[in-house]
Amino acid sequence: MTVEIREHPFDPWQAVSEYRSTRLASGKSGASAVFVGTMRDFNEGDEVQAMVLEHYPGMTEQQLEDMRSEAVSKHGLEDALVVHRVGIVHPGDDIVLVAAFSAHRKEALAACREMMETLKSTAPFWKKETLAEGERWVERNTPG
Amino acid sequence: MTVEIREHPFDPWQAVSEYRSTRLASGKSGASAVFVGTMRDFNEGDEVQAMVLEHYPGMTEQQLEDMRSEAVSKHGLEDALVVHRVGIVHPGDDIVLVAAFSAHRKEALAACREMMETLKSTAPFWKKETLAEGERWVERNTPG
Amino acid sequence: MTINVRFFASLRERIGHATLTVEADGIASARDVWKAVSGESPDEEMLVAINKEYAGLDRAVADGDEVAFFPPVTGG
Amino acid sequence: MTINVRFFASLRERIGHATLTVEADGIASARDVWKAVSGESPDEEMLVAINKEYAGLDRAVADGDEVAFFPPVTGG
Repeated sequence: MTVEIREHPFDPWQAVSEYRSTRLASGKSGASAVFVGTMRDFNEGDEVQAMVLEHYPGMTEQQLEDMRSEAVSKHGLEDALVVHRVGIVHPGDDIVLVAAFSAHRKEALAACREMMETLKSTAPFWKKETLAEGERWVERNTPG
Repeated sequence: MTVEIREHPFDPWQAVSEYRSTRLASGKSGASAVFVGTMRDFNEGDEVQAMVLEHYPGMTEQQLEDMRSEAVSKHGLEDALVVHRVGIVHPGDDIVLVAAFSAHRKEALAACREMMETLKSTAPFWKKETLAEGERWVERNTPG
Repeated sequence: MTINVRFFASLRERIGHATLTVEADGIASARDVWKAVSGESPDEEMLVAINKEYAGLDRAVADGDEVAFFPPVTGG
Repeated sequence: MTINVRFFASLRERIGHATLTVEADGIASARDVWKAVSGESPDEEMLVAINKEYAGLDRAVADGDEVAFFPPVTGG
């Protein structure tokens, strides 16, 4: 499985390390480009205590899988890995991991960035923040 | 220390994970962009058995530190980490780790890519490959 | 004709349901489904998926389709 | 005037030394240093550092400077 939705905290660095050692042929991928998104304790000037991440089971996985396959094929990657948290998250929790593995750095870096932009603009996830004064939906993602 | 030259194999994912948990304030850096370069077992069509990585002690560290400080200041990063192997390396060994930590993904991704380009074009390191038929110097890096 | 309708995030809270079943004739498009469940015109930013794929509001719907409405996505 | 000269990678192998000390008058620039140690004109791609900072071949050198010559870098 190269696309995963996780309902519990995960360690993205361990996930990348394990994926590389168990799924990739040693000595083929010279370049690994990785992005990890982590919950911050502030947003739009307000302190955020927690957040609920909602998704659309079935559609979300399909969107991520399509995005991953397109990146692999467009950039000739060796492989790519996408992991995303759902459920209740707290500041400091990792939310998203996108990793691109390639022979050369140019393709890995471009694919990692493009997957993040696609994920942010099309993958069906929604964030609701818990502030000291109540809850609010995050209305849109900032462009990358 | 946020710039390190290592003479022995290191685990870049553990290094990032430890750096984040021990050196960064939890909940401030929403974005971590990481590039890891790993020795491949082939180059320019030939099988490579091992490689010696030479550097210029003193100058190399200074170049990496200047590069790191400029990236932090230009992109308003929370922090950045650079680790590079020297000495004898083998296929599958990790050679370079560049990590940019920022509030937002745009800055982290741009800084990570720019640091890699700067490192590849200006940091005084040289690679000599061991092939079945003998040794050869790598003459230049491919552009990113 | 039976359409299975799903709502997510702020639209789920606004409608007050995560799922609804619409059984009606005279429904041709996703836009018609939205009018049937909300009594309103869809707002410009609303996203639509039919059978878990993005679709335009004027895409035709068929008996048994799953039609989902949701606000701009905010993952990552 | 004393200049401490260093060579790296393929230039180290070509010169046959990692370090040399040049003691001579009439040396004004890094280019003069290279000519003194190699007897040749520098090739276009050669890189130069004076006191561990990149410098052009025509940069002036002073007594006690460390001048390094090396090929294009190939790290990362």
